[in-house]
Amino acid sequence: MSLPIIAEGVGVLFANPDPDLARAFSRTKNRGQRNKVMSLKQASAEFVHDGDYLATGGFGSNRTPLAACHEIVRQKKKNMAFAGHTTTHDFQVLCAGKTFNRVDCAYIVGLEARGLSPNARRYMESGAVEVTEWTNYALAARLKAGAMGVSFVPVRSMMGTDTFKYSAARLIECPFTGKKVVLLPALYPDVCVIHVHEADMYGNCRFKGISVADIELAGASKRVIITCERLIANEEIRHDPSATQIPFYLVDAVCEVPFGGYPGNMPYEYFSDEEHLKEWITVEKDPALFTAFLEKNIYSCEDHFQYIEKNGGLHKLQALRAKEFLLKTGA
Amino acid sequence: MSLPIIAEGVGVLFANPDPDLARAFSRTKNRGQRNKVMSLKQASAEFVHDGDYLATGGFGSNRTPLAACHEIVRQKKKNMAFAGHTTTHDFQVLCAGKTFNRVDCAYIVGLEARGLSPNARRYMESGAVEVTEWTNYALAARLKAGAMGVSFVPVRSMMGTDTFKYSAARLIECPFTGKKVVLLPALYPDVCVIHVHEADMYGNCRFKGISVADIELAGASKRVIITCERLIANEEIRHDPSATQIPFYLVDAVCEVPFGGYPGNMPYEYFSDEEHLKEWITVEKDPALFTAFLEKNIYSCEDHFQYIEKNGGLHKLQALRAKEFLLKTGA
Amino acid sequence: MAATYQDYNEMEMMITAAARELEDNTIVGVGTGAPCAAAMLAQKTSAPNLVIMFEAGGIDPILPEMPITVGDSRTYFRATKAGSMADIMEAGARGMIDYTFLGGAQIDMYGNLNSTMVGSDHQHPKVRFPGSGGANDFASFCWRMMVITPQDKRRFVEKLDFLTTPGWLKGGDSREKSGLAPGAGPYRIITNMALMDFEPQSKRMRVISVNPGYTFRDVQDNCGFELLKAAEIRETKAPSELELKVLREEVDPYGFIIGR
Amino acid sequence: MAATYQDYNEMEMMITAAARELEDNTIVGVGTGAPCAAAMLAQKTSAPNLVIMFEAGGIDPILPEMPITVGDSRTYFRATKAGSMADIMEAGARGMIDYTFLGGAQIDMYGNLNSTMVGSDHQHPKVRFPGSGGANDFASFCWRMMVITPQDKRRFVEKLDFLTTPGWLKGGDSREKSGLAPGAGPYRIITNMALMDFEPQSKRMRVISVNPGYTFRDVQDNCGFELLKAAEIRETKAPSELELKVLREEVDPYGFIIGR
Repeated sequence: MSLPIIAEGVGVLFANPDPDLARAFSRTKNRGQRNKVMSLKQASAEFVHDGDYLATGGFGSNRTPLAACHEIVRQKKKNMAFAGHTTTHDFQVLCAGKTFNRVDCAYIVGLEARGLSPNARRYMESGAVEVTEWTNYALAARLKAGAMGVSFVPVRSMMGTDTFKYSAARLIECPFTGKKVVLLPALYPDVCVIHVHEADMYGNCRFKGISVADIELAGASKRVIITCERLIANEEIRHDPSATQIPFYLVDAVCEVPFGGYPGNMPYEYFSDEEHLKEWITVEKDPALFTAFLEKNIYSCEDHFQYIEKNGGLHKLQALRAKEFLLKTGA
Repeated sequence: MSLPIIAEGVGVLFANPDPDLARAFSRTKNRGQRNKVMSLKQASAEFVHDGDYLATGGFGSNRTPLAACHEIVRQKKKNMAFAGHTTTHDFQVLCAGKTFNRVDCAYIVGLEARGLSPNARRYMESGAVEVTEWTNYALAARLKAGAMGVSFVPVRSMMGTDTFKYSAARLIECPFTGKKVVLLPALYPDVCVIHVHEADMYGNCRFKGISVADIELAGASKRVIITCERLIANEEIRHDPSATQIPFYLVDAVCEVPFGGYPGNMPYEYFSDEEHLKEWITVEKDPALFTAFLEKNIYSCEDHFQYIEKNGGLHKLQALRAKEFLLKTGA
Repeated sequence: MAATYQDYNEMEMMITAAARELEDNTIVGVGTGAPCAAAMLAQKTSAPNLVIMFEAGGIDPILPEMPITVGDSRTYFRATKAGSMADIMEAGARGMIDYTFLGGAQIDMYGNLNSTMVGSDHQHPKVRFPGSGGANDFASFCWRMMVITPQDKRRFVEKLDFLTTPGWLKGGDSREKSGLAPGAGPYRIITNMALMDFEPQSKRMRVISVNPGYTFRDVQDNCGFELLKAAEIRETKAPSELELKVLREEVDPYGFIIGR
Repeated sequence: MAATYQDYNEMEMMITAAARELEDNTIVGVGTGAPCAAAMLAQKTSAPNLVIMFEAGGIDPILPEMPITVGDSRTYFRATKAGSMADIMEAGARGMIDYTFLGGAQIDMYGNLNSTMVGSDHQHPKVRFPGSGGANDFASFCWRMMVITPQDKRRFVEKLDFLTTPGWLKGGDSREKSGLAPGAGPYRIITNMALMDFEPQSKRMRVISVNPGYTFRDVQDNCGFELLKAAEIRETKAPSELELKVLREEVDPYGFIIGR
């Protein structure tokens, strides 16, 4: 008795779905409670390599590690593969740096209600980037398979569409029901960056609001960089173990980057800077203007604080906090 | 090209893994925010049927819906199938009522460090119960497949063992890696009972401590009965949406049953009543004694409060609270 | 501002028509914009127990204002749960989500959608759009998929450049044969000119009512494929005074979507 | 109470021998009883950064006392995370768990375990035991599986009545060929008489050291199959004064496991 493979997508797999490779990598990791606190500059230099498969946490412009995206662009990482899973402003920033040449696409170049990124479209229409198609849930499910330590996971979407045709999924018949089901290959990113509210020095993390696919992402990735709004004491973590979402043994680096989600929305902290996000879209229309904009906002900045200071600094942050909490402040 | 099925367990499947049956059932449910508060007696009468596939939350004697197990026995439900997933005292109670005649076994008859249940062993050795073998993770993964709305999930355990041989799993070759992988059929229980710390009238739930497989169980089950230590206001749930673990639309009944996990351990509330649990094991050795014990502790009780009152009442509960918090109280 | 409630624009007509399709005590998966406004309007009029979900994880918020993205903090403001994308999509896969609203650059007569690209070479698109996002998943899982879109020939096409999101695929029983869950599929297409459903056998798009001021002819003239006609084509009921009042004053007071 | 630290019982010997196998900066998945005591002893002596996990979801607790079940509230007392069974087992599947301790009613020469039943008819067992629990999973996933068990012929058998949990299966490369992850498997068997590993080619059980007071002959006489002998069989180092002090005063002050 055998399970026929009914159809196969023609897309390229940018990461090996074999859990034994991920296991072999895990085995080499020191699992002790070590101090993993370092600068984002150091973490990016040490754990993000040219050619790596990269994924970012959050949801495009919401609890997204945007400081890390800037740093990766600043360090001129190249030839990466990228998980375009619910990506919006993060994709836009990485496109600005021409960081990747392979993308697993679920949602790219778009900025939701804000429109489309002119530069990301140019880059994606240039032919410089190899694309395999998926859906948002498919990429979340591929990460779930990775976090489970298996090589695939079944889903019941994508059938009958070009999204399937240009994916690297397989359509089989379920051996239990005889019905058709799509198998998605596991995704084990080489490195991911996740932005959270709080982390301790060992990498125990907690965040508030939606988790999107970050729990799965942390479990699937070979190396995990955490940026956090605030470092907290390990005692605080141990005071409420039910609240820990990402455990230390998955984490390689902990970087305290307050406002690391700016100009996006960090729930219960600050709302997105819509004015500045609109500026991104506007300047992208003119490549010369955009080059100057990137020089000002990324390449010439020492760190994320400089970027924020150039765009309104503490006054801006205070206003964004008021906006997050729906507060009507004077003027 | 085809995927060979290399081996198949000989065990019987006690629940249909077809997600379309579960979807059809879901479609009939009213998804509004309705008041679902009712007595445990009423919930058991309405949602637990003879012949159903039943599963219990928690971990055997930890945050386990033991009041509900008593009520199911008291209502003399019969011919059920049961998920013997990390079950200990719950299994013991349901065996006392000869509630089920089919068991998916991962951990049964045992009581961990407390020993084995003599009556559960007699019942399981009597030939009255059909058994299919699994592992604890396999049953958690089968529930995960159910919660995902698919018909199976891959795992990399059980290979090469009699546990596999007496399961209803299949061994196939992964179409992505060429390596062997076990496929587990999804488990969609007809009904489950989960004990939590807090729930609102609509069924939004939160609990503290380990979740074991309860999130998956709630997502997989067709009908969900919640017993809770305390009803709380919906406003309280909405005050911290990140804390909600089981959302209302999965839930059919909400029963406020303080101490509903007694004589087990309810984390951050009360420790297990080891003295009384020992009595269970002792009286089970003598069938006549055990009959009288069940009459006293289950059949003649109006509800769980009567059971607790017969076994130490409020003084016992206070002592168990002190034990949970490691408090040394006078005497 | 001083307009009477009898005046309404086409966006208001579409949002109102969409809101009326949402039964009470059901769940709808929405995105930003018109779908979100439609769900909010339904909650405040005919479907007070309608539950809103956002694909990024927001469940049942009390929306304080229109979200900018389906993952921003408004999408779980005073929600019953802030969950994960898997929570939402798997609730859908389990048959828990009744409705979803989707959109795209192109739609065909079976309700299939293209939100991926224009052109004929996937690796060299003439125009690159975002891709599926969660649309393919929502369309696969939710019982009734709806589209709110302007009626024009560039959008309603004979053949999609790319089939991103499944409608009834090739019509007839092709959707169920593909392996997608039975019983789910496109339900209503809501445009500025008309309301359409799908003829039960062929699964082809069919006009069931035309909006005030339009005829079937207008709809067909602005559609790149042949539309079926219901036995009786009604006139869509114009937005009521109450619907307009709620929409303008409570749902979208700044006119982000209705443009007032 | 008044015993000198030089006196020790066999349970103390086994726990001490087990503790010494646990390297620092690793993760061990344990159950209740002797394995938990061994992990606690290691933390307090040679492996201060050893991380303990319990299959029900407890991660890295500061154990205030011996847990009664692997899911009670002690298993996540001041833990870094109170997670789920999937969190633990999937960490194992991802290669994150270095060690586990298991047990059973029967063990064979390849380290396979039976914790399911005695008898020959699965539907009519002579004696029914609990089954796998999480043992089969831990044994499949964790890099190094160990067993702490009394040495006797009823337990160390030629053929298991039921193979619940995989050791090296039929020896040689049979485990890897079965589809189980390569590189993982039985590592040490710790009894009251000896310490055993597995000969690398045949994967058969091999005595590497005998505990003070026992000879290889004693071990073989209390084993239902032929044991291999290491090139040099050492004598297991008796528990040190420090090990005994920590075990008796800090790990198991009430003697639940060491029986004092």
